[in-house]
Amino acid sequence: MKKFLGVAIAIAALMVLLQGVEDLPPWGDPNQPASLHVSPRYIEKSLTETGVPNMVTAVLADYRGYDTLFETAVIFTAGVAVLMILRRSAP
Amino acid sequence: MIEQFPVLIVVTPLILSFVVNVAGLWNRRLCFYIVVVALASCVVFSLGILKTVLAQGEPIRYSLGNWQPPWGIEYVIDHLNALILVSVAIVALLVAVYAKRSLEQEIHESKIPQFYTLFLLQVTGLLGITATGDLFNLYVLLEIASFSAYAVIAMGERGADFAAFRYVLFGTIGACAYLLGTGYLYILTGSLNMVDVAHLLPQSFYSKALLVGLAFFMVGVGIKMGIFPLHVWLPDAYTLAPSAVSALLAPLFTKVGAYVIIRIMFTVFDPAFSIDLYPVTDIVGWMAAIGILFACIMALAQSDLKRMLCYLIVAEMGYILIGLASANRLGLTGAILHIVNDMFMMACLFTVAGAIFYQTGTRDIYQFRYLHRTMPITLAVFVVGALSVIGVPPLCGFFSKWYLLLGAIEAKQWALVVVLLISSLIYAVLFFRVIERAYLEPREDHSHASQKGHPAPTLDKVPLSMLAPMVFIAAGIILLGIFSGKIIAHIIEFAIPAAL
Amino acid sequence: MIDTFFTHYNYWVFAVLLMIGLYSMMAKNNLMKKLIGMNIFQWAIILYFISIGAKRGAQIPIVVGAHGQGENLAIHAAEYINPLPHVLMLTAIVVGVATTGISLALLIAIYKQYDTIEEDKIIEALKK
Amino acid sequence: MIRHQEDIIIQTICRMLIPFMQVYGLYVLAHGHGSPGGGFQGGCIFAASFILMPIAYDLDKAKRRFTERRTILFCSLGVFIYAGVGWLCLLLGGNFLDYGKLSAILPVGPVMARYYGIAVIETGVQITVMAVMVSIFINLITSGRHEEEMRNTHD
Repeated sequence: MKKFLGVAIAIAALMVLLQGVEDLPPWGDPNQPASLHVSPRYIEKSLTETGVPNMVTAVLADYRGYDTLFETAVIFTAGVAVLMILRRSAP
Repeated sequence: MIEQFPVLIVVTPLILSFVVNVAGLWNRRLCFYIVVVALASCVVFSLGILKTVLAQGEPIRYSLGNWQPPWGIEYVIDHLNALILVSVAIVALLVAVYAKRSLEQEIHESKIPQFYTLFLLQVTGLLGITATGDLFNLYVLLEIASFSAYAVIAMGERGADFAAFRYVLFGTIGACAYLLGTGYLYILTGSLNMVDVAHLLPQSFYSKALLVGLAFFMVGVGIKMGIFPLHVWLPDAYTLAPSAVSALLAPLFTKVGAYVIIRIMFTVFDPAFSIDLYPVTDIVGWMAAIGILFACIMALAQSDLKRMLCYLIVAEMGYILIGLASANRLGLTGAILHIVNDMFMMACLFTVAGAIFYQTGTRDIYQFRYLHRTMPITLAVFVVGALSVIGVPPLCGFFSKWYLLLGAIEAKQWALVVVLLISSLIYAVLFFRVIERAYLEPREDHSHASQKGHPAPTLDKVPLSMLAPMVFIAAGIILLGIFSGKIIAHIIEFAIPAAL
Repeated sequence: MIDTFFTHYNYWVFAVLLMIGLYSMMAKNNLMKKLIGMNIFQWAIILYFISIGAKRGAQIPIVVGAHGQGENLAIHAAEYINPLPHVLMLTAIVVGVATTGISLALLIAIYKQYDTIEEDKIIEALKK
Repeated sequence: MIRHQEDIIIQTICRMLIPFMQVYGLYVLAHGHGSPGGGFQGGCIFAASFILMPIAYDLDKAKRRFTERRTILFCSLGVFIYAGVGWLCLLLGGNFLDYGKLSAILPVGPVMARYYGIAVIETGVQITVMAVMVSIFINLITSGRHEEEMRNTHD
């Protein structure tokens, strides 16, 4: 029963997902909106604006550095959480 | 300095959470005071933000790292954010003060520093979700809030770790669905900034992919906030959690989720898309109606006070959705007012449930006899909260329900009107069941009263550090009720999108 | 739907993976298998994002031989793939790792308490 | 769970490997600016070197180098460096995390200040990732009872 329900929900969700596929740009299309709106500035300017040749690092740590701060905080949260869940005796 | 408040309100609890973690190595008692300092400064910052927004009349925009908005991350704080920031900060501060004594009873002493670390991270996450104007940043903050919730819920009584594991599974589906929605918006517009996306989105209004994206957003946030068919994790997790945790999570997390839904439906997606183009609001309305009735009936079946309140949360989320579903100014006013009111009402009820558990060790409604003798003030607070949730006029719950009702009537959605009225009736039954047990003594007991030695009337036995926050929350409920006209006229009026 | 398969197959792969994950989270009885399903679910989304970043005929987003200088280097956006999805997914991977860590810890706590990680047996034990 | 076992081959190889892994971790961190790498990747490699120690030797030996106190301290320290740089930018009059403002205290221009700002925060990320990974690993393999575990190995 549980298995049947699982298959049914999964297939229904798959159908919903595939409905939207046609409207998405083809794979590797250089002219998709995702590659035209924000990212050109990252590619063209990051070297002159931050001096970092690796654009991923430049975007990660500078343009979107605030995300990375919280990402590190997520790691920190996970560490504290595991400590809290598993430790029984006093540290 | 005041122009830095939008970031300080999020970063101060974050930085102090690291300090708490380290300070706990040397002195555990210090942790509590650091937490109070952090949250008190959050309250100050949030009031400053609200004042600036009110004075300036338009959103504060703060670009982090000084990068211009579509490229960098931006905080956008308008009237809606500012209102929610203030209420989150105030409730978090009061709950933190309340938590001290209740934690000493429920959590092993050695874990208290870690608990406070996670507490601050939780508040960081919630405040950040509210302040941010970037879709992906919201995801990261949502995960911080969720992770700390998983860990602190697992600290509860027997079965809490299993409930927390189920919450992890559901929460991950929710966060991933949200991320997928973000991905769909990104692939269609190429931007992650909410304002920018809203600007670019009308080009692709007729694409099916956008609809799929909206569906994922709704499912994702719906799981996190516990909307009816997706609420299955909620009652277990919040019931079994330590009472300080449920007093923090139950009022805040779900309401912040409701805020996110409002943001997505009316800021990111144009109201034209959510209302006219597709029947999004109709679907939401039906979900809300079924959810409220279901949750009310489930709540009636519970004898555990906290579990009953957990089902009430599901019903309250339904109320907020009713406001969205009626999709007019009145309904949305009601929804936003209800988010704020509900934070205080739920904080009130859950703190009382925790205090009763602290004092008597039970949450069973049938064992609440004589409670008015040992904890009269606690019960008075409970009555204020209960009457407000039912919707008795001078208290805040009445006003938001009133607006929701007016909105539903204006939208001519009679089913929602009926549901609103019926559920208020069920609420009355629910709470009078509890109040009756706590206040009225069984008649036959009167003769044996002195022999049985049942407790003589005293001033409240609950410690002052728990009592004071509860009284403040109750006062907040009354004040919100008295000043609701002003809040609507000065803040909420401007928080509603102009297109409605 | 089928005619776009060959240009859009990355979305198909991601959708199928996503549903495999969702199915095992819903239907499996063993909590560890649910956890694996959860991981598949997360990685499917990461795959989706990474596939957004791809550009035909472009190279990885690192300017070679320009360490610390190169203001006079002409860089065209079409020559490099989109770095933003990679950045987002670096964050999402870290979040995924953290989720896995927390859920493994919970799983160990559950196992210590009930001596099993079969869902039905745990629910049975909780009812007692 | 991890029993003390003498295996000369594994121990010798690990003893030779660990320093190289740590140097490699630092290399990945330092070259994050010009090649694939950065704080997370470097931190994970660094953590792997510490995780190798309880696998090859025993937990006791690893714990002596990485006590719980130290782990908690390092966890907080890494994120604190990151957030502290953000604060420093605030104090220097910029927005939060506006590394360009660091040029006031660094002997370089705003662009290169961003370059060095990124290097500093990546170091912070590396410290946190390393400490958390080691801490999660140790807690998971012992189900959070490392004191008892260590006592057993002493017996």
